[in-house]
Amino acid sequence: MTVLLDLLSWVALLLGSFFLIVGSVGLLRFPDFFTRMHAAGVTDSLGAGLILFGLMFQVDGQWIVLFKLLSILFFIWLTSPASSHALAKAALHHNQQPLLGDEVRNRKQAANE
Amino acid sequence: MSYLLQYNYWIVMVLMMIGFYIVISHGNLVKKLLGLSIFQTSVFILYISMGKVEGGTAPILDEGIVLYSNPLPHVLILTAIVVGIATTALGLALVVRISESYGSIEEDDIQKMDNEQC
Amino acid sequence: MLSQLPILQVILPLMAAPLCLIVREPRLVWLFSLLTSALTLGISILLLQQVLHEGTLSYALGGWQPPWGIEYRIDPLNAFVLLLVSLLSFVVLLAAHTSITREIAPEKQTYFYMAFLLCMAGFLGIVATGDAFNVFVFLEISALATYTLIALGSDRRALWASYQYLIMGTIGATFILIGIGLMYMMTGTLNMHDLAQRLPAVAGTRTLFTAFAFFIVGVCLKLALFPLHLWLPNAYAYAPSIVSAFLAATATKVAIYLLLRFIFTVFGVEFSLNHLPLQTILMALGLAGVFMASIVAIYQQNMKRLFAYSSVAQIGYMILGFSFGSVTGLMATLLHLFNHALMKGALFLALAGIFYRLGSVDLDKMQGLAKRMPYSMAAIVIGGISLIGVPLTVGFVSKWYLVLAALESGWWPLALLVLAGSLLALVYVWRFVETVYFQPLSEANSQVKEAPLGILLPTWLLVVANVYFGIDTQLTVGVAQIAAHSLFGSAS
Amino acid sequence: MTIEFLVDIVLLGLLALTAIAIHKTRDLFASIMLTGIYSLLSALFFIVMDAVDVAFTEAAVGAGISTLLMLSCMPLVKKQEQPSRHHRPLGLVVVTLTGALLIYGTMDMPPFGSVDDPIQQHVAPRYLHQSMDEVGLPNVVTSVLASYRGFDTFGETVVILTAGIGVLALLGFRRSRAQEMQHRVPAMQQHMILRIISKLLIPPILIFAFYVQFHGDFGPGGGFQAGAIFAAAIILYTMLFGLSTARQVFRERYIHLLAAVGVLIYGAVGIASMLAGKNFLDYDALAANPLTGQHVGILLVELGVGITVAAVMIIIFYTFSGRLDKDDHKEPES
Repeated sequence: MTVLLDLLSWVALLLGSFFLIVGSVGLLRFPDFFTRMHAAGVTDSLGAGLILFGLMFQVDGQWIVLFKLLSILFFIWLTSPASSHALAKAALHHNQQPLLGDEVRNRKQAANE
Repeated sequence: MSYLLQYNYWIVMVLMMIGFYIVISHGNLVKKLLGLSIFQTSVFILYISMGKVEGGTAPILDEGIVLYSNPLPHVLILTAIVVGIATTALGLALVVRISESYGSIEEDDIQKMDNEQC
Repeated sequence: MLSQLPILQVILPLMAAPLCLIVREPRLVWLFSLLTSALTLGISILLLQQVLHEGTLSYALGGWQPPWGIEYRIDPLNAFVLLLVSLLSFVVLLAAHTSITREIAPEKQTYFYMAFLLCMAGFLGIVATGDAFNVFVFLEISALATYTLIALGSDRRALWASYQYLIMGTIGATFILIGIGLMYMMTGTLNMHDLAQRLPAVAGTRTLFTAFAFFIVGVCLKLALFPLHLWLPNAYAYAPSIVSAFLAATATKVAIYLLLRFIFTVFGVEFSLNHLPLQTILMALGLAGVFMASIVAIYQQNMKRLFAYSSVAQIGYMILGFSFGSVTGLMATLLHLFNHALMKGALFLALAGIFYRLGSVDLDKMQGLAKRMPYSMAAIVIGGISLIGVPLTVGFVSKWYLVLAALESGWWPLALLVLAGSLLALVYVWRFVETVYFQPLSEANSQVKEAPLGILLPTWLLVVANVYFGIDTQLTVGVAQIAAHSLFGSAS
Repeated sequence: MTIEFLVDIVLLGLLALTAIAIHKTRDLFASIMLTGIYSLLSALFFIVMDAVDVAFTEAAVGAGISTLLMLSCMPLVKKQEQPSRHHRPLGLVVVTLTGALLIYGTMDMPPFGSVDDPIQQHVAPRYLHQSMDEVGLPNVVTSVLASYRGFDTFGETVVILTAGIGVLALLGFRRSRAQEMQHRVPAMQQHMILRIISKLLIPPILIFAFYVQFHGDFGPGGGFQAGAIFAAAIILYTMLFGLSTARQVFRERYIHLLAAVGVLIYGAVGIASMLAGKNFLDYDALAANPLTGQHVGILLVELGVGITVAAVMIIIFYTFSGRLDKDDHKEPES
């Protein structure tokens, strides 16, 4: 039983870390503001979420710790989408338009040349 | 060779000096305050590093723990953090007033305006 | 009750400040602050007596014995400086109401008095405490209050001066924090007395040298020792007049005290002055300060600025005094500490009176003003004479001991330089006398009245003190001697 | 080579990178955010160094409130930093000299993390070994903060009050009645999602503030952190519903009074112990049993700290955003 829990915990932790790294790479590599925001969102909700989830298997009977982890998860899932939302609104407000289809390619070419 | 073990302190010194350099080299008043806050935070790191005991835990007494880190630097730095934010707040208030009455927050501009006034 | 005096001295103004926020009405707040500072003055007189009779007092805050708790440790030196600070604060506050109604908007006056009380409490706290970190905390209380006080000046340059002081002051405080941290690291204690006993064991280490250097540089920034004085002239020139008087009379004195306390008591004369080249450095900087600042002062138009530069020069004398490393030299420093506070207090208060009537303290607006404001002008002249160091004024007493100390140590060229410095003071005072007494009264000033009594009386109180302590030197010299001996005593 | 060592190096490296980035960026907004990140990173470092209380404070005060204050004054100044017109070689010289002195100073420092260091041998052991009998709290940091060195903390509370007074004296102004009555529609009114989320968050934040306030004796926490968190909730409310609404709910006059009351509570505890014949802030005098006295004393002074910190933070935020709201406050400059 403990082995299974440990295994699950590790899988979740590793997956979470993977998403954190993917999110950070995306934040650096994506072409425009909105796609970057999408990448940043992944780190918060999936990355941090999975890591917290993984940690929950390690509580080992200390229910207060589980409660704390759950509340952290709850607050992250509440605040992180809200802040993404606020960011997107602010960007739109300042006339940031998403890059679409050809524009991305054009910009890449321009950058390469 | 034992000097190498002080790596922790060395990096802290470098951090302090970066903060200090920001304060004296930048002309922007807000940036100077940011530099001050970096400088002070780095000094906090120095203090806290001092209190660390290898293998110790946080100084909250509990059964079965024998080694604790030194609580005194922690207390001092708690105090100092609050001093830091108090200074920052007052500094910002000054910057806002300066910006209103000089129309600039650049040291060079303000110095020039003052020289003209004299 | 008597045993509680050391702490009452500090917490009285500290607790009075938040109470002001509840009182609110500026006039009442003024009376309340005045009462507080009068009580503080009374306590400091009692404390001095107590110390002179019974020797060093130690007060354990929270009932925790030092070095585990914070200790207030009052010896003759503290008691002397405490008296100085509370006396000058009281006199300056006497004049505050009249001057402030003219210079600060009514809704800000309450804040002014609060900041004033906090600043005073900060100074008293720095002087009274026997704990190195507690010094830092009270240093910050006084510093934040000082920035506020300076920024209340009516000119926009006051804001800029205050900001510059904030940056310099915070750098200084952070240096002090680094110094204290390193000292703590080497000894494990923060109590000054305990530090003094434990430092000799690590005296040769490079870390302690660094700690010493940071602490001294930090204090010198606060002290405005030449060449770290750049923040001071603007701060004094554009602050409200009453604040200039208060700061000129107390702020730098407290910083000098701190320097003395750490050099003599904590690090010890042996370490500070004999092992390190500090003596030579301080002597050189002190002298450079005297001459450079005096020369710059001669060219100033704004009288507050002029006397601010003169303050930098006088700080030079104080530094010079104790850098001889002898009891006489230290006495000269302590005497000058007190005497300079009296002089600068009188001068800046007189200027506050002039500002009240003219709305400016520019020299070229004061032509022939002696005919209209004879008492204010006479006050400045006597203060100036004292600054030069003419016999029968306090200035003479401190210069006398300074020259004596120089001769005693065999540095007779220095004695001549001190006299030459006085000549420079003569030049800038003469410029003022010439403008005010020997030039015809200008049109614009023909209707000016004498400064209001509310300012004139405190001014003359200090002027009389200037002459009185110049003639009857028993009290000041006596206490300074005891304090100097106690510093050397604690070192050996 | 422990794992701690690795975490140490990575954190310190990140701190250095952040500091350099702050130096390089010309955009003030970005610099402020980077400073917030710097604070947060140092909070992490403090946790590695076992300083949980400090980490908590740094995160709440340094990274939270301080960044917030800087951002709230951003609209009042220019956002872009001008490139400096002349280099300052003198600055570089000064910094190099200072840095060299510091590095020189590390040569004789006691080894990092060793139990034999002077600071682990003198003074501190008493706190660790006897505070349980003398003060009776598990959290040694709280014992030292509020009891052994309680006077420092009193000074600290006064520093905060001083800053509040300073900001008020510089930026405070009297508002006319008409403005008070006029109900403005705050900008946030349009943001439905933000409003709902924040409404959900404010009550837990307040409860958490109280938890931190009263649990400080047993775990990390205490007056400073609780005050900052409490203020954060009120500030969030202010941002949502606009300054004028917030001012009607939490009247400025009362908040000013609270700032004073906090300091007065702290001082009154000290004076009470003086009246009972002991020294200032000697909590033993507050009850028949010294330990009970210590408990009561610490509870009260932490409360005082919390009240003052929260009140001053709110005052400062009100004052900054009050500047932002209206244009008719220009000071007469001569």
